[in-house]
Amino acid sequence: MPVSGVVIRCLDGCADAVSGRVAAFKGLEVHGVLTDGQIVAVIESETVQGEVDLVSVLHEVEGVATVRLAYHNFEDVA
Amino acid sequence: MNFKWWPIRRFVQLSAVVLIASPLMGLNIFRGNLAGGELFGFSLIDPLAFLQATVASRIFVAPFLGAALVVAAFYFLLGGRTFCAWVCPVGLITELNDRLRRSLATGERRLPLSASRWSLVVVIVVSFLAGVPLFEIISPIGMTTRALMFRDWLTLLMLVSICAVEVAIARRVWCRSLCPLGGFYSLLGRFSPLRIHFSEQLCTHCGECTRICPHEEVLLPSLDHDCSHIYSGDCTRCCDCIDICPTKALSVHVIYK
Amino acid sequence: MPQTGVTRRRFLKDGVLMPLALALAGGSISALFLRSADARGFYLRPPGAVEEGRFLGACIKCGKCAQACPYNSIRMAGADAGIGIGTPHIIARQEPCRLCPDIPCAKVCPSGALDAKLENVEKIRMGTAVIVDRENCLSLRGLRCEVCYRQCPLIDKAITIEARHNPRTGVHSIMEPVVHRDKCVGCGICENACVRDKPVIVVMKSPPLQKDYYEF
Amino acid sequence: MELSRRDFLKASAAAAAFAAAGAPLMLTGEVDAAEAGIKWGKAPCRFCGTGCGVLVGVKDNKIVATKGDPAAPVNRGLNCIKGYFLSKILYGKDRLTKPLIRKGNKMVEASWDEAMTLIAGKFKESIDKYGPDSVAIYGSGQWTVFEGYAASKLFKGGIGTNNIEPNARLCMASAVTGFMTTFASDEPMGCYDDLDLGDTYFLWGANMAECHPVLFSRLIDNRLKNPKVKIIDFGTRHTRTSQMADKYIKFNPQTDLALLNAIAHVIVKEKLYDETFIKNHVVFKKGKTNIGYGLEDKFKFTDDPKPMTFDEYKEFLKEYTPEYVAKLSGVPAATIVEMAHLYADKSRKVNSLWTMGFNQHTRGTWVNNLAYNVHLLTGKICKPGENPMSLTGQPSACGTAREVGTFTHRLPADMVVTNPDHRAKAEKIWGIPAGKVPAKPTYNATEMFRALDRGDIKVVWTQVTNPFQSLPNLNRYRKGARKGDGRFVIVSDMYPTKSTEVADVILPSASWVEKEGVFGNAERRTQQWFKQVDPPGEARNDLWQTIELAKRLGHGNLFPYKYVEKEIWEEYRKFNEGEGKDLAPYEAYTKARGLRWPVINGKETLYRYAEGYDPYVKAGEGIKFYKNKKDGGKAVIWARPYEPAPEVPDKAYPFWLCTGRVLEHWHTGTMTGRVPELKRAYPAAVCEMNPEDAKKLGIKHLQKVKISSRRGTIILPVDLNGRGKAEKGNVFVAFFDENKLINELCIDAYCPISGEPDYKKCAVKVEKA
Repeated sequence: MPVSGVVIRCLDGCADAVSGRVAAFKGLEVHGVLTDGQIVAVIESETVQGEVDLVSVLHEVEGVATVRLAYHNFEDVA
Repeated sequence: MNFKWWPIRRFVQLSAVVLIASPLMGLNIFRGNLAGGELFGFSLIDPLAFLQATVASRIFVAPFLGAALVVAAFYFLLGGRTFCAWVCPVGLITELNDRLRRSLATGERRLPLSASRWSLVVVIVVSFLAGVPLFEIISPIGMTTRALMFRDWLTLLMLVSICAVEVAIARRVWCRSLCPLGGFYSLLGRFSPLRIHFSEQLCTHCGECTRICPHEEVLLPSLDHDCSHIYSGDCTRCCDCIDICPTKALSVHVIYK
Repeated sequence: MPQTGVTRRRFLKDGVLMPLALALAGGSISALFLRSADARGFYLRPPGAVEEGRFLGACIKCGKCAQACPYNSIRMAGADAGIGIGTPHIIARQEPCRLCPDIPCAKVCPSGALDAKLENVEKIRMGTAVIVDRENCLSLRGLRCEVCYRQCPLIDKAITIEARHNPRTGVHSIMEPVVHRDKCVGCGICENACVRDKPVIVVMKSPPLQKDYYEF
Repeated sequence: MELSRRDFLKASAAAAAFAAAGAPLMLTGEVDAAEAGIKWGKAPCRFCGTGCGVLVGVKDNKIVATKGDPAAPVNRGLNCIKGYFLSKILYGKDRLTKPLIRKGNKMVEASWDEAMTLIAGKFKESIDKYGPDSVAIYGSGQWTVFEGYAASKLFKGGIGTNNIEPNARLCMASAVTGFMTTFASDEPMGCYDDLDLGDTYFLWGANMAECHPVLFSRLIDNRLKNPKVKIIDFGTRHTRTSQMADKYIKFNPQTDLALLNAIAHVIVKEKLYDETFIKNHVVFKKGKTNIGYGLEDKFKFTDDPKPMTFDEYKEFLKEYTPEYVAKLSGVPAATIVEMAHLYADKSRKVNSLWTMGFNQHTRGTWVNNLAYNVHLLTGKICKPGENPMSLTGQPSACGTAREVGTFTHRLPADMVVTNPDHRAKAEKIWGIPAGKVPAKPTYNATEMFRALDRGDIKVVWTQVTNPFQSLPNLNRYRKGARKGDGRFVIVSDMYPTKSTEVADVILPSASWVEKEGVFGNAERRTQQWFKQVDPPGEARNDLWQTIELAKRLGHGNLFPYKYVEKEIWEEYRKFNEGEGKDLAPYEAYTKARGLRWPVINGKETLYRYAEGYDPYVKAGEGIKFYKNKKDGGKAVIWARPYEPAPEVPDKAYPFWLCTGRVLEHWHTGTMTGRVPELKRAYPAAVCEMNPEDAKKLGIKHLQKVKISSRRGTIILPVDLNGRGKAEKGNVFVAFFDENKLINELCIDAYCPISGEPDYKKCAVKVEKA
């Protein structure tokens, strides 16, 4: 079950709003909101594809500029 | 009629210096120095350097010995310490330096010639015990030649200090009494067929020869006891005595038997 | 040969005092030098040099090896080398050994201090390269340097690259240059090429692998 | 147990994410670091096309420190060794600080006013006497977007000539024409994330390990994490990349054309292709064959595309059987089949990466097309982790040369001067009379310097590049520049170079963070930086230089700016809006560590043409190559045959010569050569040769050899066991060394479609020197 750390960069002033929105996603935990409007979060999913999908969904969230993968763990914890 | 040895000798001495420095001028005649050299690709080794290196390292290289024997034989035939008067650059420098000393009239003290033989013994023994070629480490000859080869002028300090000592304290002390290489060649010289001949009939005992001779002790047996030849191995065959003798009482002889 | 008083006195002086004086002088000089060169630090000797102790004994300081080096890598040590004064050595940081295929320096050595029979440069053992300062090695920090590796004349033999995950960035790998002692000839090219002010990879005394052909 | 393990994984994930986010304070790039009063700012690296981010530490108007930018997505705080010494390129001892004017044989210091008056005078004189096409400007992929845009606007919109070219023509042009012919839009669909997400990587003529060091370490890390990852290196030289690849496949130069067709052949024959993808997204075409090599002056070529059916395409592929191509290429038939299967393996995410091996190729456009063919046949494209990507060699080959379109035939945003609508749009945005922009392209880079040699071009201004070291068949063009009789060469540079040697006027230029700029890297990432230190002496920004000339030529009205950079940006954006190349407002870039276009409402695009990523693709369309309107939004599979190289080894010149780069140096070494550490690390060029060939010629390792072609001769030490190992019958020489101009030997033959010369193949002989 893959685990990834992602950095979500938000449009100006949207950081808090966004963190609220994305916190709702299943398999996503917000670990922190940086002063410069970046959100650090951890996502987990059944499959790598699942994660990639989740990331692409994040892109769609209003106020999100970019989503970057910072850490990726493929190893299966099952 | 008015033949003189010294210009020839000076020429030989200088050519030795030039040869050693020649690689820097891009010439490919001579490689190495007086401890170990290569003339037209023909390897030449200082016999004493061979002795030290071999006893120190316990490494034996046949061609190394061969080259050393060639040189030993060469100097044996030409009178042993001939090396000192005709080839050694240190000899050249100290010889010129001695003129300075004369003009200052200082450093009249003399150490006995035989000392050089003792220092030879010390060198061989220490080399064997310490496992390092003692003389090659401190040799002003090596330092001077390397200075010529690699423009490493700092090592000339050794030579300078020797000159200083000789001017101030004891004349020609290095060549006369300390240089183990001189000591080594004096052993060869003792049996060398090439000798200076002394004719008591012609001698007027004017003493010019003893004044010019760097190792004047070697003349005494002849002057005091009319020996027909200079027997001492410490005679460098520099031929200055011949040049200076007003009555031609001295000459070069080759002895057979 | 008649003996006169003069000569007897001289004989006494020469025969007894001089030897003593000289023995003292010689003894003290040698005592001064009687230490292994290691005590004065490691000297990178030319290719084919026998074990340091023996080398110091065998080298007659004729300088032919230095004259034979086309890159002027070989220098004759100064007085600071103590016992090793006048012996040939290589300062890798200034000019390392470029490993000429025909090893001209060893060829000309008369005394066996350098093994003139040496043919294969890969058999040379001057020393062994070691990354002495891992903290300051840029490759180990994850930067793409590896200059020592790419400049190594025995690339992929003496130095290889071992990649591992770089947890700091999470998506890059650390490409670590690894020296293999059994292959490294100690030419010092890596030490020479290292981009840090103080080279983090340097040639050190290698474990005595080299056989000595001229044993009595 | 399980739980705690997950928690640990999450914790490390979060930690890494925080690290990647970087120190928040630095993100504005303008905040004083509390200690030491060092002011930190962000900038992209000045060297290759990877586009690593660096943090620049400034104190007392001098750069005192640089470090990899942990917040930069491309490199996350890492650099290669060139990047590590980045700041030192500004502080070489012989930095040019005053304009120099040639007086007889020596260059004499002059004031900017004297120099610019002289230059403007020469331009006027030449334009009056011989018309606008007698003056030219030659820049590069190292131009900032602003510099390139201003030059293009002045020459195309002001002076009224298409005599503008970047050295990207020598480096990227084939990738451009490849993209344009296949997708009708320049630049890749994918991005660097593919390096993390894919599992199968085909490298074609790319020495990533040395030329894209940070990306390579990313690729290798992917393999470390995922055992499935395979890296296949196709090449004509065994490189550090080959060394680390899972499989190195050597082929005879020029046969990459045949190999790719053979791979397509197998895929088609064994029906491994993606039927539905082809039906929905692909059309087939063929173009002219036997198209020549551009060896003769004033060479012209226009392709004549004819549509064909899938069956006709299959027919075309028939002759490229693995057996036939095996003979041609030296690659075993079995290997070819194996590679085809790997490409087509449905369970694999396949990427192709290439650089100069493809682009510097007399059939560069074709071989680019052929690479896309395989991806289009298998439908492995426009998806995370499976894309074809051409890597670039210059920091803004994409951002400036390709996006601003500083080529003779180009206008910004994929537009071309031959298209009346495009010209009209440009004229409108530039606010110049209709019909001002000439409709006919003039010279590509090589032809430009041929024209200078012939005297058709009198005045040429080169900025931020070094053509008189980097051109092929160098001897002709170096001589040509000094032929006199009206010829006037202006060189703007930061250091004396091989080009300043032939200059009549040398202008001292500001570089990198001595000016404000924008670069665009290979993954469509646009990165901005602010000026952070003053240039030395009287050195000036190339942008200022160009505008100064404009003013003196009476075109000052084209540049009515106050905050020049920002206003140029906003003007430039107008070209891209709605063209699938949208860019964000300037402010966005001052904050972000670059954004990948198209950027729409502040959102960047990771994968072009892909639904869910590219806003231009409507819901339900899946994948749409919307830029290729004339083919109904489909990509083109081209039937491109194998054709031999113009010059192949023979009795007199028995070896292939290939040229390239080393990690320690960049381009012509004018910057890295000023960094003592890099110089020490790799002092001079060597001739890589195969030991067996050397043995035959009795050449020993490190021995000096004379290597000569029909065009020139140089003497180099031979390297039989270096970082690169030449295959039998090949030799390799790096081109950075200004004391060993290997380009004098290279043939100035180019791809008729892209106009890009082939630096990788010409015939030479090697003798003992």
